[in-house]
Amino acid sequence: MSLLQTGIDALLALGLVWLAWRALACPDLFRGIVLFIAFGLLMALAWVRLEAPDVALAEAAIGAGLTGALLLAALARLNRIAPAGTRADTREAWRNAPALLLVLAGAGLGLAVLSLLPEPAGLQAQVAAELGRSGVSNPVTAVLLNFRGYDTLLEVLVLLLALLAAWSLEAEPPRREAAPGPVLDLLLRLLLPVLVLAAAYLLWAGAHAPGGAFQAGAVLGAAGVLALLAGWRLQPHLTGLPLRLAIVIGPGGFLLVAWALLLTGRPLLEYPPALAGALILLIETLATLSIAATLAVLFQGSRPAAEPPA
Amino acid sequence: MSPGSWILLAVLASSLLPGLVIFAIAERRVALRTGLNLLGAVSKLLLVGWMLWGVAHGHAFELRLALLPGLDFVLRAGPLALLFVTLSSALWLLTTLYAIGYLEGSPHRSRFFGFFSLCVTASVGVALAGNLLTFLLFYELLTLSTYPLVVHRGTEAARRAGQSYLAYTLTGGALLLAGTLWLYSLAGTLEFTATGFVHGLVDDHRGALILIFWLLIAGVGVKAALVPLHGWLPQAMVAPAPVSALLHAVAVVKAGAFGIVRIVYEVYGVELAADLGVALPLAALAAITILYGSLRALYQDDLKRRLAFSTVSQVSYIALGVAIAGPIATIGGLVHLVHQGLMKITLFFCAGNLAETVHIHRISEMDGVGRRMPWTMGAFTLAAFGMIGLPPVAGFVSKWYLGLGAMQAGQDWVVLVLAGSSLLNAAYFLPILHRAWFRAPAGNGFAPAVGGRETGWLLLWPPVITAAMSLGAGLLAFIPFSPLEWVQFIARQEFIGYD
Amino acid sequence: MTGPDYLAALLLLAGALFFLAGTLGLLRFPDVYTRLHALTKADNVGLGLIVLGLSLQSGSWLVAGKLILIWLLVLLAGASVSHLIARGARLRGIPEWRR
Amino acid sequence: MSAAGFYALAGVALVVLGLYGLAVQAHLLRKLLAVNILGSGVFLVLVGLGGPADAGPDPVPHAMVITGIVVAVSATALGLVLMLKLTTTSGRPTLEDDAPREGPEA
Amino acid sequence: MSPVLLPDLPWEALLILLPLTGAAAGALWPPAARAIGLLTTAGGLLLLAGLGTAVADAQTLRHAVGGWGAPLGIELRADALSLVFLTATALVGLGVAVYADSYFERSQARGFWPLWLFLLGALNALFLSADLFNLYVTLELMGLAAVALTAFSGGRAALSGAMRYLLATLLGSLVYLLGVALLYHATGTLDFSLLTQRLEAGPAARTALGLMGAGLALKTALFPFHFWLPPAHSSAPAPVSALLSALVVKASFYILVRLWLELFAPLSGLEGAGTGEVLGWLGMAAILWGSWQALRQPRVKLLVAYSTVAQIGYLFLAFPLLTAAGLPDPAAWRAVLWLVLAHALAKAAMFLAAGNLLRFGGHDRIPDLDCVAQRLPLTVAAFALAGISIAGLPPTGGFIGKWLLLEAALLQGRWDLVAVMLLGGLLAAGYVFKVVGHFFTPAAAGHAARPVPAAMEWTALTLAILALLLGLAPAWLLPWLDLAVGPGPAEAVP
Repeated sequence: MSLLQTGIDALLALGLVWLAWRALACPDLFRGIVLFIAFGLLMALAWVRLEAPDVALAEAAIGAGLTGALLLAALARLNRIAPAGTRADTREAWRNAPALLLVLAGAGLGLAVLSLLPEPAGLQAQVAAELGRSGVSNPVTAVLLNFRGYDTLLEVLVLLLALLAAWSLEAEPPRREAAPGPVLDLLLRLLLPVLVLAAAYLLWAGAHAPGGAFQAGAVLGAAGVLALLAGWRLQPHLTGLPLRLAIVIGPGGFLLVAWALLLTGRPLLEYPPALAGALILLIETLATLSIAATLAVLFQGSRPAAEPPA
Repeated sequence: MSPGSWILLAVLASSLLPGLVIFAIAERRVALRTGLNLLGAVSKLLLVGWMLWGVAHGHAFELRLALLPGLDFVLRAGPLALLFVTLSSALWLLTTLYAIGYLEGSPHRSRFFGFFSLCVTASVGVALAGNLLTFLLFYELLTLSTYPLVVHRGTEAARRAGQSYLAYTLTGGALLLAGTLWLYSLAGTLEFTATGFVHGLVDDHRGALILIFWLLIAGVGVKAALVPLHGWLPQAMVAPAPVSALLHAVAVVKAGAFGIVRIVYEVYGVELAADLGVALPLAALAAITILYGSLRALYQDDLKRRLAFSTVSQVSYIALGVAIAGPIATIGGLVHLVHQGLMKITLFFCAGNLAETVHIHRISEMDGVGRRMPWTMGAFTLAAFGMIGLPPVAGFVSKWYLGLGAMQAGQDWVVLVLAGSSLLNAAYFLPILHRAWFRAPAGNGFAPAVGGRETGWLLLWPPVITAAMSLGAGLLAFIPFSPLEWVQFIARQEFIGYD
Repeated sequence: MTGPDYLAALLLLAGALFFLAGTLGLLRFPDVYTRLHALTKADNVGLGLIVLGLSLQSGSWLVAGKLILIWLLVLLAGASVSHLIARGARLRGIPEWRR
Repeated sequence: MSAAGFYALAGVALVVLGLYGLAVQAHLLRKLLAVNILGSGVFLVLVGLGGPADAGPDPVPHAMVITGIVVAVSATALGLVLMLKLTTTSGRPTLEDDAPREGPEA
Repeated sequence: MSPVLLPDLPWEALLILLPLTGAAAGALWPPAARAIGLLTTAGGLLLLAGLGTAVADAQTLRHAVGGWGAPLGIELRADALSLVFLTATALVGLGVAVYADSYFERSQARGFWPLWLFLLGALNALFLSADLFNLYVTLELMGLAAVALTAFSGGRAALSGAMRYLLATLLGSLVYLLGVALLYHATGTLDFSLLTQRLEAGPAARTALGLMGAGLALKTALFPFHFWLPPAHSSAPAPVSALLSALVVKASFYILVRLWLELFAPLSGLEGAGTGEVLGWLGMAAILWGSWQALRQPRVKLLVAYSTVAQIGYLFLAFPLLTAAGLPDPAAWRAVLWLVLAHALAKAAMFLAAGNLLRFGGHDRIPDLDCVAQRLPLTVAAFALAGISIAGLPPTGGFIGKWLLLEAALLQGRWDLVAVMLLGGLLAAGYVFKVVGHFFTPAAAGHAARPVPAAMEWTALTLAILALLLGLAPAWLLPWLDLAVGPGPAEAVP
């Protein structure tokens, strides 16, 4: 490793810590969020440097992009609800007490980390050995959708759960914002096909290259967010069952696959080797749809209007 | 499980099941509730009679169910257990009759009678318990099932009395639990045996055994109202009269006293208790309680409070007899378990009648009440004579044996305590009798009798019967199955060689 | 290094220079409108030069095409976003800077 | 020290920062930011510790981090909704002190 | 067990899939949510029976998800220990589900059922997982579902409690995950059994133990990490409070027990005893502090919530108890599992009863409980019975658990633990009867009483009676617990 690369890594690592510190400490909340988004993008770079391009994509799209959008949207709503509440100078009473303790704990943690660095153990060999039977050639996708597909099943359920939880709270009645003008609309019309194409590409590429359902879903979700920003809304007849179907179909489809495999007498989520690739693609496609729909609806912050009357 | 052991469950069930059913009965279905109550009480008495007969003829009834590894749930009907069981069952029947009359038309009777039955179940369980764990189970159950009766009236005073009752008894229960567990961790068994089961430990764990003894005694001493653990008893007087009767004569206080008997005789054994040097302090504590209770009773104007302090004093006769650790004193103590029960329940029934019929709660209001309620006050007088220890009422028999036993054991000071206590008893009972019989009623007199009777049949008969029983127990002390005879039967088993 | 390599290096350096200038402008210019002005220079020209340099280095028409596509997308997005920011600033009544 | 080591240690620093922010900041949005930074730190440790081994990067932590990122965004979304609703009812985007809750419910 | 009666099904997988599928279906088609919710909850009990018979046969069932097996894949594991927790979940879950069916209004109920099924599925998945990272995902699924349910009623206190809870639970999970990261890189596996073989004492193992222990203790609300519990548990809707107190805090405790019994305590050279001692002290502090606070509370639900803080303390008293060989004392752990079951049933009953009181009188201020003894006799009975079990008085499950734990502590001469347990029992009796006493007294002002559906009273009472019956059946149930904590894992290490 060259000195230059070491320098970049060190700078990046320091930059991450500095940005995080600024994001937490700067007095203006809006600036804090923007810094946090920048932090997320830097994280994505760090993932690239750590040879984790899949994570980098996910971080950029979800960690920085959508989380940032969610935070900004929330801040905007907060401004409406409690204009005075966006001041960030409020602090807990015991502001300085834990600092020393935390630094000590951090030092201990650092030492433990250093003790592991020389010879960390991992599962590279096992993944490589079984990759051929997994149905995909991107090892991360193989782990996510096959070797540890059960985690992923629970994870898409977590996303669904978050949405249901948000819906059960009904934070505020939806309100129509001023249309942001024709430029955004035009941009959206130009960009939407590109985004859909990009999502489809990420989804497809996930089998053999960096990408996959989460990244694709996030990109598609971002398209939804843009559309919402441009003032587009779902047709009322689509906000009921069709929307719920779009949201549930990812986890639901995954669950159905699990049931079907269980009914054929296999263990939970054991794909027949011949079908593994196809099943993974099916699950990922459905998951992409649901992830996108869920993220976009979460961004909107409230249940789309025209629920079927109770 | 031997076939005869089912009877033990049946004895428990005869009050438990009616109790549970009564909870579910609508308030207005008086006949059904009364029927169930009486059916349970009578069948319990019959079952107990059967067991008495069997035990007298050398049968042993035992029931053993696995509860914890190495520890069983054990019910065993020996002579000692049956002494208490018989007392409880007989007095339960009478108290039930009395309560039916006393609470006529008052609210929440289903709740009351349900807990009443549970309470008796628990005290019968306390009596029949074959090991310390089973004893502990029923002992705590007794606490819990009595609580709703103490707070039954639902007034703020009742609530406070209930809190105080629980604070005392549950703390006692915790101490009992600690002692029991400690003993179990040392001995590996908790089975009651005629001469105690801890002999083997005395060499290695002498200090621990002494500590455990006091833990256990403190645990049961709370219910037995040993000074200074007696504070709850006078407060609990806010409860209705049948509950007081239950607390003082049928169940709670008796369970505590009975616990002392069990611990001294069947956990430690009298010899070991004397050897450990714990018997004498216990006797002294009992003596102090006797005198203290009597002294406090002197200064109470509230009739029920005076009776309550009298109980504090009288129950310690049992502990005293047990702690003196001689066979004759034991007879005196044990027989007082029955005699005190009969006499004290009479007194409480009478106090209840006064309160219920002519609304008298204070001794200073009792002037001339003997003329208005001759039968009630007659019963009261008889029981009070018994308490003082005048022959031929039952109390005399107890005191006689206690004094005799103390002298036999070389503890002459006890006689002084007995004499002093009797004087004090006289000092707080005779003025009541004087007021009732020899003073003229104040003011407008009492509420007139209805229908020519001084009060309802159900209120009148129970005290009269128990008064008659107190007299009978004294007069006929030497016929078979009299309390004294039965206690001597017990003593023959506890003290090898006594006859 | 061959001729195209030198050219690519030159283009990349020039691009970096634009980025540097744009960043300086972002930090030093007095108001939102002028800052936007500086930023778009960096985004559009700077990125264009870098994309050109990289395309020369890529040695494949496909990759070069992808790179140029990225540039076009950034142009589109950058222009729209700059417009939106400026519009938002106007709607909020933020005044232009005057000396 | 390898490059991965930098990131692992940076991860530790982020964890400490996140904890500090969570403890010290009262504004709920800040607390959520702190949780996210804490999470990023944990993820960095998770991958950074693996380091660039000879056998290539270990994909299992990568998959775990992707899962973690999705969980984090879900939790953040829920947290934001909760914060907004809480602010609507109480008027302040902070948690109240414990003191008023001890008294009887108003 | 006879294969004729029960076919050899993948019970573990079904126990997880059924509620989660129900949740998704309920979200898709809200009008059917109620039926789906009740049916799947009840179905869980049947599946559990199947799993129970299978575990009785094989002791430990392993299910390699995806067919890969550890270390590459995730494994599910069902043994007696998981069965204890699953049983508590199924019983309490069913009771609460029936209760909730009457508790929530129709429009609300549609939102409730999917969230509840998520929680149920997450709990089942958690108790069956043998993979450290998978446990993290289940923890998050459970935590978010629990937070959502806490905030469900939408009141100010509930929202504030839920927010605090969310932050605490996220922090706990992330700290736990950090420990997982260390363990993974120290051993190259996430599977419990493989970790048992591979983990060696060292700074990484020690730090991981500290991190995971701290994270899970936070989620379990062990003193002094309990700050989030009373506001959340007291402000949530009654059925949710019951779930949170009875089950959710037990889930993180379950992971802690697994880690302790199988990974860390047997690891020689880790000074496991020191950690155990610390946890024991915190447990004692929790008992005293929680009970004392409960005694001071003016409202029933707050009181019951603080009681949970105290009762959690009991569960930690087994950590310092070690055998002569320095291994965890099976007798103590058996007692703790017993307490877990007893507390789950009793605490659920208490919260449900408190919910009835709240609905009946419109408030739950203790001094103003207006003569409820005669108006809500079943609720009062449920509260009292459950309270007796919580206070560890006979003849209840709580008593047996306390007896077993006291016995274990006494045999090791731990008088400090004994004293705290006895004192805690008295304080518990104090706060229980503080409430019960007011059931009998009339309040100063009359209240407009609102009827309480019979199902709500009966479910509370049924759970309380189950807690009581637990006290009568120890001989029957103890062998199961012995299987769960017995010599097994600790001595399996060479």
